[in-house]
Amino acid sequence: MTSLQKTEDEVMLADAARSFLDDAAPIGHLRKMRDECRTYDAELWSQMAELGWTGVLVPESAGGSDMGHAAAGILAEEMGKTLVSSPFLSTAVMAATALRQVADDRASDALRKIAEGQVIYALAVDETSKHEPDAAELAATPDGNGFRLSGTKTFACDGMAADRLLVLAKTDEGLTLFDLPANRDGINRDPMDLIDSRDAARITFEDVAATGDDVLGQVDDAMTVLKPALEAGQAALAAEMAGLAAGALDMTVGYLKERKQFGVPIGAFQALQHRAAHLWCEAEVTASAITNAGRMLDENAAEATLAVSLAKARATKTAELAVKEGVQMHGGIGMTDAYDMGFYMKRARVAAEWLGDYGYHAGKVAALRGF
Amino acid sequence: MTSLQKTEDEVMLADAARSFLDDAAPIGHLRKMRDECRTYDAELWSQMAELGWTGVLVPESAGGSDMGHAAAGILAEEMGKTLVSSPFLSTAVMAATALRQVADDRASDALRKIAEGQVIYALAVDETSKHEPDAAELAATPDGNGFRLSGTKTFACDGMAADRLLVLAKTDEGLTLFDLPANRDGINRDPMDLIDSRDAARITFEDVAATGDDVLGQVDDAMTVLKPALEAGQAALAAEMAGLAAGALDMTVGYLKERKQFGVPIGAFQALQHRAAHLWCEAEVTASAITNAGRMLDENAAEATLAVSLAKARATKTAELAVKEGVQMHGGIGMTDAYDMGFYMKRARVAAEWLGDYGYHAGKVAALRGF
Amino acid sequence: MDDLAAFRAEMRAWLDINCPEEMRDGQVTEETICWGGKRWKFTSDAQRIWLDRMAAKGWTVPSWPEAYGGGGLSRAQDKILKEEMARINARSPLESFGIWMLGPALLHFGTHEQKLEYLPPIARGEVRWCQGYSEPGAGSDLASVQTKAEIDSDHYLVNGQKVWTSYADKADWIFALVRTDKDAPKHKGISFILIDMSTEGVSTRPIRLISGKSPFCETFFDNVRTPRHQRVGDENRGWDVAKYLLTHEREMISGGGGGLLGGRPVGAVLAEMAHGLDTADRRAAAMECEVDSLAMALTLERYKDQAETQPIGDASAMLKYYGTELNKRRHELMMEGGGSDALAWDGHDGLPSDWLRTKANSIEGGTSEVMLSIISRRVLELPG
Amino acid sequence: MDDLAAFRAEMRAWLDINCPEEMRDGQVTEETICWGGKRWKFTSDAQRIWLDRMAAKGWTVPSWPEAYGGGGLSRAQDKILKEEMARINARSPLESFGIWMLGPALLHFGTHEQKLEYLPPIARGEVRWCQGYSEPGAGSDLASVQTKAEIDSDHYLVNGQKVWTSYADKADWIFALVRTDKDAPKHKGISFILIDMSTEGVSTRPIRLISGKSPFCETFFDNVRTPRHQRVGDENRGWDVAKYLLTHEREMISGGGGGLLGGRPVGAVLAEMAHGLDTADRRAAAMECEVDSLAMALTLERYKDQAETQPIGDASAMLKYYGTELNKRRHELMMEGGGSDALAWDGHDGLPSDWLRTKANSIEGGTSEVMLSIISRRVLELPG
Repeated sequence: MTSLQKTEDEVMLADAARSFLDDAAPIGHLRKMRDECRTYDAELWSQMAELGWTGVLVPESAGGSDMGHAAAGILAEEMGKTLVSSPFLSTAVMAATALRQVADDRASDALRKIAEGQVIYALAVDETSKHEPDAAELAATPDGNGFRLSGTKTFACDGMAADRLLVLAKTDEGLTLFDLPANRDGINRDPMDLIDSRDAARITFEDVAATGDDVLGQVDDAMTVLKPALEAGQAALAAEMAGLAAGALDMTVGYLKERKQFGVPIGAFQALQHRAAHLWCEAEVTASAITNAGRMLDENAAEATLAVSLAKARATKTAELAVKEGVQMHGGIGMTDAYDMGFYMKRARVAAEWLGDYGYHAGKVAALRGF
Repeated sequence: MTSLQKTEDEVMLADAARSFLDDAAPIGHLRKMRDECRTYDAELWSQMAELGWTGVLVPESAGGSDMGHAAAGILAEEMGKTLVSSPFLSTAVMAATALRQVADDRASDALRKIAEGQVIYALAVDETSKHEPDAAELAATPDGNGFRLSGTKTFACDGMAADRLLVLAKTDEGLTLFDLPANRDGINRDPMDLIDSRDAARITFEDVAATGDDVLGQVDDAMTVLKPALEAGQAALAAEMAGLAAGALDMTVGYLKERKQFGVPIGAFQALQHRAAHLWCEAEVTASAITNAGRMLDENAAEATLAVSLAKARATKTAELAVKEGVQMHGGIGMTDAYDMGFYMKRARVAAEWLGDYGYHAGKVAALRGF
Repeated sequence: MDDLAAFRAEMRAWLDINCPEEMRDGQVTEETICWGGKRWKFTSDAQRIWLDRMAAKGWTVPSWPEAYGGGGLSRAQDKILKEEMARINARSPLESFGIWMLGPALLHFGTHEQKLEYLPPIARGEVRWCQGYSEPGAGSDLASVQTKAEIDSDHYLVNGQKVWTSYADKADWIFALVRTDKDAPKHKGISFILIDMSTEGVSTRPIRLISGKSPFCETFFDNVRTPRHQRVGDENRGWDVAKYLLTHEREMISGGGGGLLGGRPVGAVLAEMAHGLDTADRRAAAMECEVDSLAMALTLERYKDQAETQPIGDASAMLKYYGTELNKRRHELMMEGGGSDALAWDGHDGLPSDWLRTKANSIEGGTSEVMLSIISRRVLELPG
Repeated sequence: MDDLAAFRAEMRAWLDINCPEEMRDGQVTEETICWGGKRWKFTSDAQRIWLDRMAAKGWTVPSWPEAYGGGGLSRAQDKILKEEMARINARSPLESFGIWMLGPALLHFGTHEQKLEYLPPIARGEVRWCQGYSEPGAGSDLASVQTKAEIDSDHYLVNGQKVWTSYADKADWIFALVRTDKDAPKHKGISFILIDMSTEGVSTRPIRLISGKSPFCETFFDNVRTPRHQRVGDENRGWDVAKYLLTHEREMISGGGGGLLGGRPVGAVLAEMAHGLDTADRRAAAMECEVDSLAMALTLERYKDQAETQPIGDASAMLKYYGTELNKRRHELMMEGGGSDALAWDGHDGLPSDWLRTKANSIEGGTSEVMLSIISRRVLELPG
């Protein structure tokens, strides 16, 4: 496999992303959106399109930059550092990966629109409080040449801003993935008001009509298309969480150097030093799993499940520790809404649940390792 | 319930025990026995009998001091502090409790002998690597008016020194407890050479003859007798482990004050201070569970399961943490056989397994608390 | 024991008749708790009746002397009261900083007149108190008090600012640390005084927390005139009062928002969630949390038993440390168990907000780090 | 990539023919490891043949220059060798402190003559080395070297004592820190010298550990005459060599006795035990341990990749810290899984002894606490 060290190109990509985001979307950007009760910024999304980010997984033939999963992870990681809120994962990573599994003109058109920043996708997969795609129950009942969809989806991230939805439904012989316009008759979306101030929807489907053309991939065979998309999303989300952990750690280490108590910087207290050092170690170990997942998806996607679940499991734990230590080491100020640390904590919690929690992914690792 | 604070009598009992054991059985005593390849000290046992310890749970009518379970726990705790090796738990706590459940002259005689230090009992219950009394498979097949016992027991603590064995066997309709002389034909005992340098045996039963008189309690109803005995043993073992943790913590805190590195006592390093303080907190919280288990056994034994399992689960975790921190904080010297810390670590591991490990007891707590 | 058995029977009978049905849901949440005070709005008639009846018996503060509005109960009687209340799942009739913190300090340091003046209204839930200790930037260094109280004949003139004053915007009075001698070493020039929040010059500003709620305020004193007889303890000896009171605060916070005593087992809460216990890691964590919670609840009991004969002192740092860390674990676990249902602000009855609130438990009233340092130095006597 | 593909094919073919069947059990235990040295007793012909064949290709030290007995492989080729060996489950042909620690230091600081003299015998497994750093009472303060080396014309006269010298009783040579200037600041008066253990005046005494084994010794130097040309690096600059070598030691220890790379998943080991995974707590711990082990193994790989372009430096403290703590967890878990079967010294192939041995991992070569302090100060740049 390619070296687990970042390549020069990757380092440059990260630097460029950082310098754009520091300007366009620091944490204050999320705060401003939250205070204005907005969960989507069209301007930022179009800038990401101009930078080629929305097309990071779109083939060049469809107008994308096709930089690959490792690169998508690098972008997600940088976004994580300042908690950038956008449909990048839903659309540019997951929907693009799903559409790439299908070689037809409609998919190609959709990919082009993604690269151009002209369309936003959301995945409507989860139905209960935990990610469990195999257990989807939303019914797609045959109706003439088409289907009627009825049921409820929850935790559809970016679901309010979405123009289109990838909907996982139960058909006669298995699961089928539909690619539907979000405004089709019978689809109702309610914002979830999540703690991370980002976009997520509860979606009800009341007798929604769908044709065979609306099926992405084959009927009764959703996973051929969806599994790679979910794994791409899990890996990129893990990268985002690693970035989040790094952002929280940086903020905390900065505070340890600056804040004085009893006449000395609190970073001189050994108990805090050792805990900060331990956290840094966890972040370093997680970083390897993140890079590895990106490499595996780029080089051998069919065998990437272990690498992806490893990354998501590790990133979840690391981010959780980073925000706990972040708030605790900041003391009272870390608890105030006026300070940014709380945003890290809230996003870490939401990201921990999205696309499978720690136990889900650690369980996959165990199963793949023979126990 | 009686106060969870130690009563004045209890404090006096602990002080008296400590001052006797500091002289008669400091850790050096275990080391000496280990170096001489001995696992039982008859002299120490007879001193314990003189002090009334072997009769701590024997009724006064049978010559015992009948001090109760809380008192037995206090003695066990003091023994734990210096890793006193004796059949106290097997004989004075568990066998005595079992025999007390049976109101006949033979049981009464046996209790008298226990109080006098004239007999040593061991429990032959476990058959696999984990404590699971309900799953006992050793067969007691009907044979005329009696039985024939065939099978294997393991981890029978104090089994080599024992004069008599309480053997859990499977009979037609359930489990039956036999009280057999250890030298009966067909019983073979092998020493296990445990890491804690104490007495434990693997015991094989080859067609061992037993009569109805050998049954303790009723046929097919072992648990009426055995359950109280095991719970008494678990509570006392938890107390021993709490004492062990206290002994390891004391040794470690002493070392932190005395040992210098980079020109200062290592106990001045805040990272070590906080870890030592955390360990002390764990020990304090465990202490409450220990006292509570003793009180429950004395006041409402039929309802004591939750309290006992809570005590054993907590004590197991606390002792484990105490010895890990003990060795690590001592550094190299803690790793040497010449220093005593390793004895704590080895005993903590054995005691963790005896009579049910952490998961066994935490699982009981969970079940009793409704999940 | 016969006296106690009789007491229990009497208590049981009284509760049977006097505890309103509505107050038997055992709930302890931000919404159901009764704080009392001049501006208190009862959530129901039952809440008011329950408070009045219990206060009439002195059982809102069972162990305080009857002369000051308490029940005059012994520790054993107090336990029986708690047990009998738990048996019928009765709510606590009244909670307040007056009960937990100021009361014990006044009983110990106050004059007879002060006790008569301040304690009964606390017991009856008529006056709500808040605490003015922390100051901006001081953090864990509580003794670095800058708020000054200058003597102006029979008054103090108070100027300065407090922060992290719980519910200052809802309190009637505040007990505060003020500097009365700026030249003395920092622990020696502090006094402990009581200030009516309605005095001219007192103002508050809520602090919004990451939980979206504002349980704390900044409190400002601008030339606030306070009678000198409202000082508790000697002048410049306020640190003694403060320390005494802190041990009670620690004990109070360690109870962890009802999560321990009388709280439902976290595993049982998870078991009711759709996927609460479906992975090994969550089941294991729930088991461990339950084991530790039960042992911690017993430890609170044991310390209270012990307090009958000797003060808890520095060991209260353990209660504060362990109780709050445990409460954080408990809420973390409930959030994980709730999954995406517990990610919306209104999910699981506002669990996300409660969860975020717990993160302050190990900061307020002395951080976990300060507690560990106290144990290290004063209990284990490690150097430094 | 074609060159590498060809290299892989060649390698695979060679291994197919040359790796004896017996050496394909992938075992890495105290019993199967080949340490080499003058007094080495091969456990089987296969072990000897395997060493000889690999040494002839230079593949006992694949990345060392061919001139010094190495294979001259690039990092990419080295990875392929490791992968192909893992594919057939081949044992490592040779392990030694010469390979892990002295070799890298000599390659960096040694003269051409020193490299020619010392490296090839290491590569061929002919000379076994041990390390003489720690001294009695010094603990984590490695620079407090008391063993002195006084100049006596073209020799040093060495007097003093080392402790925690691994396998000193089995080693042929020792690399040691000695004080050559007692007046200089403690880091500035140290030299790094090589001593033949058969020199008159060298003696050793094994230290019995809590595991019952004695992998470490005390080593005594009583007027030991050592040629001055056996010094590596400049006089009084031995601390530079020592620090360089320590980063390699950390990396080596972090591998954790084969527990990580090529080791079996701990959950799979537990699954084979009668009750290894039958409680939620053990299953959860096994999952977490496996997740962390895989990520740690990747981290070792990543750091090796990185070492191609920049030295690992202080971050090696992370490898040492994390790897050893993980190895302790892994063994703790196996002991719990084994239950009473793993309580006898001979249980589970001597697992109890291995378990106790792991407790030294986080002490030897710099304690976990020292590693965390290094990271805190040099990586995070926290004050103090």
